[in-house]
Amino acid sequence: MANVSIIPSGDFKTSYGTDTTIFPTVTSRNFAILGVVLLLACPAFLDRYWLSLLIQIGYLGIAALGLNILVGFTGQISIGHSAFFGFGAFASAWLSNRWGIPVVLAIPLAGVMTTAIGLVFGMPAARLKGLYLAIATLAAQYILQDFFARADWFTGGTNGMIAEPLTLFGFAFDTDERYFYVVLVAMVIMYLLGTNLMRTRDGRALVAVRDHYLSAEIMGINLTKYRTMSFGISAFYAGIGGALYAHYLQFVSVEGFTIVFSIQFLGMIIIGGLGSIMGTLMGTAFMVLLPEVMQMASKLVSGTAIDAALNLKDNIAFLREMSVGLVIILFLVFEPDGLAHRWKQIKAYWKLYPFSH
Amino acid sequence: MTLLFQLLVNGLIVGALYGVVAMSFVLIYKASRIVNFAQGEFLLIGAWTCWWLLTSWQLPFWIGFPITLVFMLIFGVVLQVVVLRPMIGEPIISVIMVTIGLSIVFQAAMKWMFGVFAKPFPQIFASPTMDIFGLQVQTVYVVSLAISILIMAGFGWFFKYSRLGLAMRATAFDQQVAQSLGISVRQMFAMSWAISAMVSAVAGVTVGVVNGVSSALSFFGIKVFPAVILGGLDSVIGAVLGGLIVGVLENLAHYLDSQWLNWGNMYEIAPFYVLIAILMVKPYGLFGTKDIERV
Amino acid sequence: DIPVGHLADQSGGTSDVGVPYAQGVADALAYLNGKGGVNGVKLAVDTVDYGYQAPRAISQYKKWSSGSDKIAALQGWGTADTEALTAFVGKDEIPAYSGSYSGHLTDPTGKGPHGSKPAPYNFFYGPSYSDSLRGMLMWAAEDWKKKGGSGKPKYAHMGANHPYPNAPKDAGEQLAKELGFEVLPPIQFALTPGDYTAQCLTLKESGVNYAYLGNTAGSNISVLKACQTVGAKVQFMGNVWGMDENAAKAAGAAADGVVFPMRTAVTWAGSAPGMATMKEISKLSDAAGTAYRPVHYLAGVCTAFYMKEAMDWAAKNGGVTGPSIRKAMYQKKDWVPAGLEGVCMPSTWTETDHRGMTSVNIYRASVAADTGASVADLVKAGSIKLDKIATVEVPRKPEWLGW
Amino acid sequence: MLSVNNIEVVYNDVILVLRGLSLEVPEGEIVALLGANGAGKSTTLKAISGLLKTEDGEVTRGDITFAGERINGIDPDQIVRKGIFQVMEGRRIIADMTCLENLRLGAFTRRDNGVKDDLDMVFQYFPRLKERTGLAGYLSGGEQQMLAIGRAMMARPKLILMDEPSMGLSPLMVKEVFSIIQQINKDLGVTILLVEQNARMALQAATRGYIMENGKVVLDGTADELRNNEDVKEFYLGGGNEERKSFKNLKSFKRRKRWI
Amino acid sequence: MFEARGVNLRFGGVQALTDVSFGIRKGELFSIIGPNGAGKTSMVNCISGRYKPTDGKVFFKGRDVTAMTPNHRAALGIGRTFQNLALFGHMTVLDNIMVGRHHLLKNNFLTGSLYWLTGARKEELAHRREVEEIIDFLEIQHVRKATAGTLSYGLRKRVELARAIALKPDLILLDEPMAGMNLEEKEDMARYIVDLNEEFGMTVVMIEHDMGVVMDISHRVMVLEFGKKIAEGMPEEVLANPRVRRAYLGEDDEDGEAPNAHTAQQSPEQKEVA
Ligand SMILES: Nc1ncnc2c1ncn2[C@@H]1O[C@H](COP(=O)(O)OP(=O)(O)OP(=O)(O)O)[C@@H](O)[C@H]1O
Ligand SMILES: Nc1ncnc2c1ncn2[C@@H]1O[C@H](COP(=O)(O)OP(=O)(O)OP(=O)(O)O)[C@@H](O)[C@H]1O
Ligand SMILES: CC(C)C[C@H](N)C(=O)O
Ligand SMILES: [Mg+2]
Ligand SMILES: [Mg+2]
Repeated sequence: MANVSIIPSGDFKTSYGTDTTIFPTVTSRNFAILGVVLLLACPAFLDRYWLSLLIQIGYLGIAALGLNILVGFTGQISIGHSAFFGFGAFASAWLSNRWGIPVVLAIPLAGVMTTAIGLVFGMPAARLKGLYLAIATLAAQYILQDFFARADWFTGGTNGMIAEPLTLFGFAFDTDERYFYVVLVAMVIMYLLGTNLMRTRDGRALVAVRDHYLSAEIMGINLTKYRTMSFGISAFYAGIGGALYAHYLQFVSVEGFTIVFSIQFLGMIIIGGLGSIMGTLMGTAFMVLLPEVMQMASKLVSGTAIDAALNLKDNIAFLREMSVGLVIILFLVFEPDGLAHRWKQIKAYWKLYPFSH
Repeated sequence: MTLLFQLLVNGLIVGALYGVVAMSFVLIYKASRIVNFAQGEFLLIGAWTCWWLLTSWQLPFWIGFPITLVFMLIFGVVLQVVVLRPMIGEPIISVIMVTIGLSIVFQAAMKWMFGVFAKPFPQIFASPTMDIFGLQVQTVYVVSLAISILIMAGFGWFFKYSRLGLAMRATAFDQQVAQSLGISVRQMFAMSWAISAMVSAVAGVTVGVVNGVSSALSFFGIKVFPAVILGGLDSVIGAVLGGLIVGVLENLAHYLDSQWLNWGNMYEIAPFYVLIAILMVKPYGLFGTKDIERV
Repeated sequence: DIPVGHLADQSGGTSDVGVPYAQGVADALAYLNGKGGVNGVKLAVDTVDYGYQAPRAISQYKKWSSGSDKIAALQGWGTADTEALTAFVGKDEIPAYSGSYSGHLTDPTGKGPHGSKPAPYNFFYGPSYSDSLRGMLMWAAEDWKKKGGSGKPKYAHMGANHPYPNAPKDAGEQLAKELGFEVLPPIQFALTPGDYTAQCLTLKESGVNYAYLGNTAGSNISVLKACQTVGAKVQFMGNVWGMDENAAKAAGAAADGVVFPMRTAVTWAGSAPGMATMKEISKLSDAAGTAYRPVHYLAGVCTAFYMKEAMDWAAKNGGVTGPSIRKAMYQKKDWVPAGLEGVCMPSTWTETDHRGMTSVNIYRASVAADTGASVADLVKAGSIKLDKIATVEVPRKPEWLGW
Repeated sequence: MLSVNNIEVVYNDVILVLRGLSLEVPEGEIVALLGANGAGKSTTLKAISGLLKTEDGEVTRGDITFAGERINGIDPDQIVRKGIFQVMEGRRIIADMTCLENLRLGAFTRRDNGVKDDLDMVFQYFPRLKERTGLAGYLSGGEQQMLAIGRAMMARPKLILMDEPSMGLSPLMVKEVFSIIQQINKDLGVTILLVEQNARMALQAATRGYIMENGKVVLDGTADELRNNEDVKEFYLGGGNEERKSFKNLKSFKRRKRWI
Repeated sequence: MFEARGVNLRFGGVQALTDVSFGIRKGELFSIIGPNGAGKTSMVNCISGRYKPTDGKVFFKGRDVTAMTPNHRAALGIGRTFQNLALFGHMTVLDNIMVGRHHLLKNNFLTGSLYWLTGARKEELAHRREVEEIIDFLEIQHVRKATAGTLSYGLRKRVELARAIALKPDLILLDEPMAGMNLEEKEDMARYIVDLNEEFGMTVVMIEHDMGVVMDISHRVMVLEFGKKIAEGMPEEVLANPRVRRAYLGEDDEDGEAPNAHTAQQSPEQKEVA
C-alpha cells in the first residue's frame, strides 16, 4: 500500500493507555511542562507591557478555544463570539457587584450563565446550517449588543460598569504580575478540559457532526443535541474568557464587544488552525502580537528618511492597520491551513530527518 | 399615516440599494462559495474613485462614472489575480479570512488616502431631489433604482441561461469538477470579482452622492448579510427581495419605535429579529436552494 | 523626561473631529518642547490611537499608569473612556485632560446633587456639554419669542445611544421643560454617516422646532442633508463637536443656519494676538503653512497649553507630579495661557468646581449652496461663515454641578 | 495518441503514489487500465487530465504527451480544450443543477452549433435523463453515472478518460454502459482509456490492457493476451482454469496476496 | 426482526417506493437487488430512519419505529454503511470507528472533560480494546491512524464497515459494500459479511449489484423495480423469475439459459454489442 501513515517510528506504544495520552511523545509532554514552568517565572523578568500581552493571550485564548470547538470541531461558523465574551464579562461583574459574590466564584458562574445564553442563541443550529447559521449568530451579536446598551440593571448601560479585582483570602490580584497567574491557571485548566473533551465521546461526536452530519446521525448521534450543545460549550469558554477580561481591566463597556472583535476571534482560530487546540493558542498569540509588532515597527520607522519620504507621521495609524491586514493576507496565502499545520510539518520534518523522502 | 407611507417608500428605495450590494455579494458567493467580507470596501473604493475623478480632475459625472466602473472592473481582476488566485483550492474559510484581511487593508488605505472626514460629491443632477408619492427623494436614488433593476434582471438571466453563468455555478459547486469540464476556475473567479466590484461601485457612488463619501460607507458590507440570507444565499432574486425587505423593515421598525416604543435603535436591530424568525420557518431563506442531503 | 499619555481617536467613530483635535494637542506639545519644555525638561508624549473604544483606552492607560515611567498627565479624548477612567485617574492621581466635556467630569468632590461620582483629576477646556446645551436652549427660548412663534416650541434630543451624546440629554430636557418647551422623545442615530431619512421624516412629522444634534460632525452632516431633502424645517443646535468648517463644507446648504457653541474666541480665519503663536504651532505639522485648521485644532492647542502651564507651576512647587499639577490648575483666575491671548477663553477651575467656563458663545453657520472649493477658499470667499450670534452666561448653579 | 512515459506522482510533497508508470493509448482504441484498490489508477488519470493539482498532487518526473504535444503541467481546462475529457470516479455530477444544465456544461468548451444535436444524441442514448427534470443531485446512482458519461459525450473530446464507469450499476446498466462506451468509440471515433474493476467487461471492450500494482505497470498486452494470462485470470477474472469458487466457500480460504 | 408494511415514499413528483412490504428474519442475510433508481437505497433509508415513509409503517424488534429518529434507531441496534462513502473524512480511522461506539459509551462532555477523575479514561480504553478487535477482524491495522479521507476507495469501504460493526448492531444494512472493488477485495468483503452473519450473529441486509456475490451468500433476495417489489424469495427462485431477468439482468427470455450468476456476468461475451 502506498499509504504510509506518518506516525513516528521508534516510539512504539505498548498499551492503549499510552496511545491515548494528550502528548504523542514523552519529549513533547516534557516540553509542554517546561513551557508552563517557564511561564510561571515570567512575571519575574518580563516587564508589564509583555505581561499584559501574555494576559491578553490567555483570556482571549480561552475564548478562542471555545470558538474553535464550535467552528473548527463542530463546523458551525459563528460571527457573534464577542457578544458571548461580553456577556461573560458583564455577568461576572454583575454577579460580584450586585450580589457580592466573590470574584473567584463569579467567574465560573458567569461561564455558566453565558452557557445558558449560548444555548438560547444556539437553538437555530437545530435547523440552520452553514452560512445561514453564521448569519443567525451575527444577529445574536447585534441583539446582544443592543441588550448590553439597554440593560442598565445588568451592564450599566452605555456607561459601562466597574469590575472588582479578584481577591483570594484577602490577597488582591490587581496588578499584572499577580493577575498573570490567575489567567495562567485558568488557561491551563481550560485547555486541559478542552483537550479531554475532544478525545472523548462527546468531542468525537462534535467532529463527526462536522464531517458528515447525516452519517453521524445514523451512527446514533443526536444532531440537534450536539449542534446546540456545541454552542453552549463554546459560550462557556467565551464566558470564562470574558469574565477574566472583566476583572483584569476592571471595567466593562459595550463598545468592546463588536462584530470586529468577533471577526478577530475568527481570525485567531483560522490563523491558528481550525480544529487544533494548540493552534488556537498560537493563533491568538499571533493576532495579539501582530498589531503590537506593527506598532513597534512604525515607531522604529518614525523620524527616519522613510517617514519623511512617505509623510507617514500623521498616517502611521492607518499604515499600521494596513500592515495588520496585509500580514494576515500574506500569512494565509502561504499557510492556508494555519499555524498548527506548519508546526506539524516542522515536527514531521525533524522526525523523518534526514530521510524525509 | 403619511409618515408611515413615506417611510415605506424610503425603505424601498434604500432597500433597492441593499439589494444591489447583496447581488454583488451573491455573485461572488455563487461563483466561488466565498463570503466576501470586503464587499463594503468595494463600495467605498468605487465611491472614492468616482469622487476623486470628479473633484480632482473636474470630470463631468457622465465621464467620471464610466471610468470608475472600468477601474473597478480592472481592480476586481487585479485583486483576484494577485491575492485570491493563490488561494484557489485552499479551504474556503481561509479565503474568507483573506477577504477580512482585505477589508482591513482597504479600510485603512482609504482613510490614509482620503482622510477620515466625509467628503461631499459635487452636484450631479440639475435638480438634486424629486417628488415621489409626496416624498422628496434624491434624484440619484431614483436613477440608481433604475440601474439596479436593469442589473438585477441581467444577473437573473446570466445565471439561469448563459454559458458563463452556468460555468460559474459549476465552479462554485466543485472546482475540481469544473476544471474537468474545461472551465477555467481562475477566469470564473476573476470575472465574478470584477463584476461584483463594478456593481458595488454603482451602489457606492449612489450612497456617496447622497451622504458624501466616508469610510462609514463600508457598513453596507454588513448590511447585506441579513438581506442576502433573507433572500437565500444563492438566489439573485432573493438578494434583491432581501434587500427590499431589510430596507422596509428598518423603516417600519423606526416607525413603530418613534410612534410608540421609543426604544431608540429598533431601526438597526429589528431586521435581525425578523431574520431569525424567518430563518426558523424557512432555513434556506426565501429563495435559497436547499442543500441536497442524500446518503 | 516627563511622560505624558495622549489618547487620540484617529480611526474610530469620532475621528472626523478627533484627528484635528489630536493634531492640535500634538503640535502644541511639540511646540512647547521646542521652547524648552517644562523648566528645561522635555515632555515625552506617547500618542496612541485607540479608535474611540473605551476598553482599548483603558488597557492603554494601564500600561501608562504603572511602572517607573508612569505618566504625569493624560491627554484624553472621548466621554466613554474618560468617564470610565475617572476612578482610575483619581486613584493613580494622574490629571486627565480630555476632549470630553461631559458635565459628569466637572464635579471634583462628588457632592453634586445629581449623584455624580467624584472626578478630582478630570479637566477639560470649554463649557460642558450640558452647559452648552443649556446656553443654546436659553437662546432658543429667546429666539422663539423673537420669531413670534405661537404655542410651546417643541424640542428633541438627537444622537447615538452612547455616553457622549447622552451626556447632556437629561440636563437639556430638564431645562427645556423649565423654559417652556414641549420635550419630545429623543431620536437616535448612529455615530457614523448613513441614511437618516427615516429620522428626518419623524422629525418633520412631529413638528420639532429645535433639535439638539449630539453626535460629531460626520453623522450630523448626514442628518442635516437628509432633513434638508425631506424638507424638515428645524432649527438644529449642534454639539461643540457637531459643527465646524469641514462639516459646513460637507453639508453644504444643509448646514446653513445651524447654531453651535464655540470654545475659542476666534476661528482660524479670525485675528487675535494669540493667532501668531497658533500659526507657528500649526507649521509643525504643515511646514508650508497653508493648511486651514478647523476649530477643534485650536481647542486642542488650548487644552495642551493649560496642562503645560500647570506643569510649569508644579515644577516650581513640589515637582511635576499629579497632585501638584492638579493644584496648579487652581492657581489662576480667568486664566488665559501665555501666547494664546484672544484665542483661548479665560477659564477658572476650583477645588470644588471643575466647570472651567460657563459662558457659551453661540455661533451660526452660514453656508452658500456651492461648496466645491477647499475650506480655506470657502472661508476666504465667505461661502462658509461662522458668526457669533449670542453669548449666553449660563448661571453656575450648584445643583448643575456634575450634571 | 496519448503516451505516458515513466511518470512519478507525489501527493502533498511526500506520498509517492506512481513510481515510473508508462502507458500508450493508440488513436481510436479502447485501452483498459486495471489494478487493485489504491494501485494508483485514478491518480494516473488525474495526472493525464491535470486534475492532480487540485489535490495537492504533482507529476515530479516523466512526461505525458498527447498528439505529439507535451501536456504535463498544463492547466486542466487547457487540457480539456486539447480534447482530453475525464469522467471522474464517483460520478461527480453537479448536484444543484438539472440534467440539462449538466449536459450543457459538458459542452462548455465548444463553440460550434452542434450542441443541440448532441443533446438529442445523448438523450437518445439515455432516454431516462430526459425524463428527470429535477436537480441532478436527486438522481439514483446509475442515473448519475449516465449523466456523467453523457456529459463527456457533449464535450466531443478526442480522448475520454473513464474512471470506473460501471461502479454501482446494475448488471443491465453495466452492459448498457459498456455497449455505449464501445459505441462512442466506434461511432464517434473517440479514443478511450478505461479504468475498471470489472475486468471481465473491460477486457472485452478493450483492445489493449495494462495492469498496475503499487504505482507501476506490472503487465500489459492486448486484451486477448491478458484474458488468457493465468495471473489475470486468478486475480481479476475470477477462477483460473478450475471452476469458479463460490463466494460463500471463501470463508476460511485466504488467497496469496499480490503476485511476484 | 424487521418488518415493512405498505411503505410508500414520495419525493415531490417521484414515487420512490410504492407499497413495499416485506420481513427480515433474525439471523438472515437478506439482499435487495434491482435496477438503478429502483428505490433500494431509499428502502434502506427508511429502515435506518434517514427517510420517513410518506405512508406505511416499519417495525423493528416488534416495535413500531416509523417515527423514530435515526439516532434512536442506532441505539436500538441498526447499523449501516453507505452507497456513496460517508466517512468522517478528517478523523482518523480509529476515531471513525470509535464514533460507532457512541451509544455504548456513557461519559459526556462534563465527565469527558474531567477525563481522569470520572472514569471516562477507563471507559474509553475499554472500548478502544473492542475497536481494535474490529480492526483486526477487518485487517485494517496498518491504516489505524491514517486520516480517513486520504484512503483509497476500497479501504474506505472497509472502514465504513468497521464503523457500522462498532455499533454492535443486531441489524446491519450494507448499501453496495462491494462497488468499486476488484475480485480479490470482493472476496475479502464477502468473507467478512458472511462472518458477521454467521459468527457475530448479525442480521444483514445487503444491496449489491454483483449477482455472483448476491446469489452465493444471501439467504433470501428481494427485487425492487420502479419502487415496487417484483419478487422475493430464495436466490435461485428469484433468479429464475423471468421478470427479474429481463428488468435487472437484461436478458431476453429467449437466450436465458442456466440460471447461474456466473453466466449472468459473462453474458455480454456471448452477445457482442452491436
Ligand atoms: N489527495 C491524496 N492525498 C494523499 N494520498 C492520496 C490522495 N489521493 C490518492 N492518494 C493515495 O494514492 C494511492 C492511489 O490512489 P488512487 O485513487 O489513484 O487509487 P486507485 O487505483 O484509483 O484505487 P481505487 O480502485 O480504490 O479507486 C492510494 O494509496 C491513496 O491513498
Ligand atoms: N431525497 C430525494 N429527493 C428526491 N428524489 C429522490 C431522493 N432520494 C431518492 N430519490 C429518487 O428516488 C428514486 C430511487 O432512488 P434510490 O437511490 O433509492 O435508488 P437505488 O435503487 O438505490 O438505485 P442505485 O442502484 O442506482 O443506487 C430515484 O429515482 C431517485 O432519483
Ligand atoms: C465625539 C468626540 C469629539 C469625543 C467627545 N469628546 C466625547 O465626549 O466623546
Ligand atoms: Mg480510483
Ligand atoms: Mg442506491
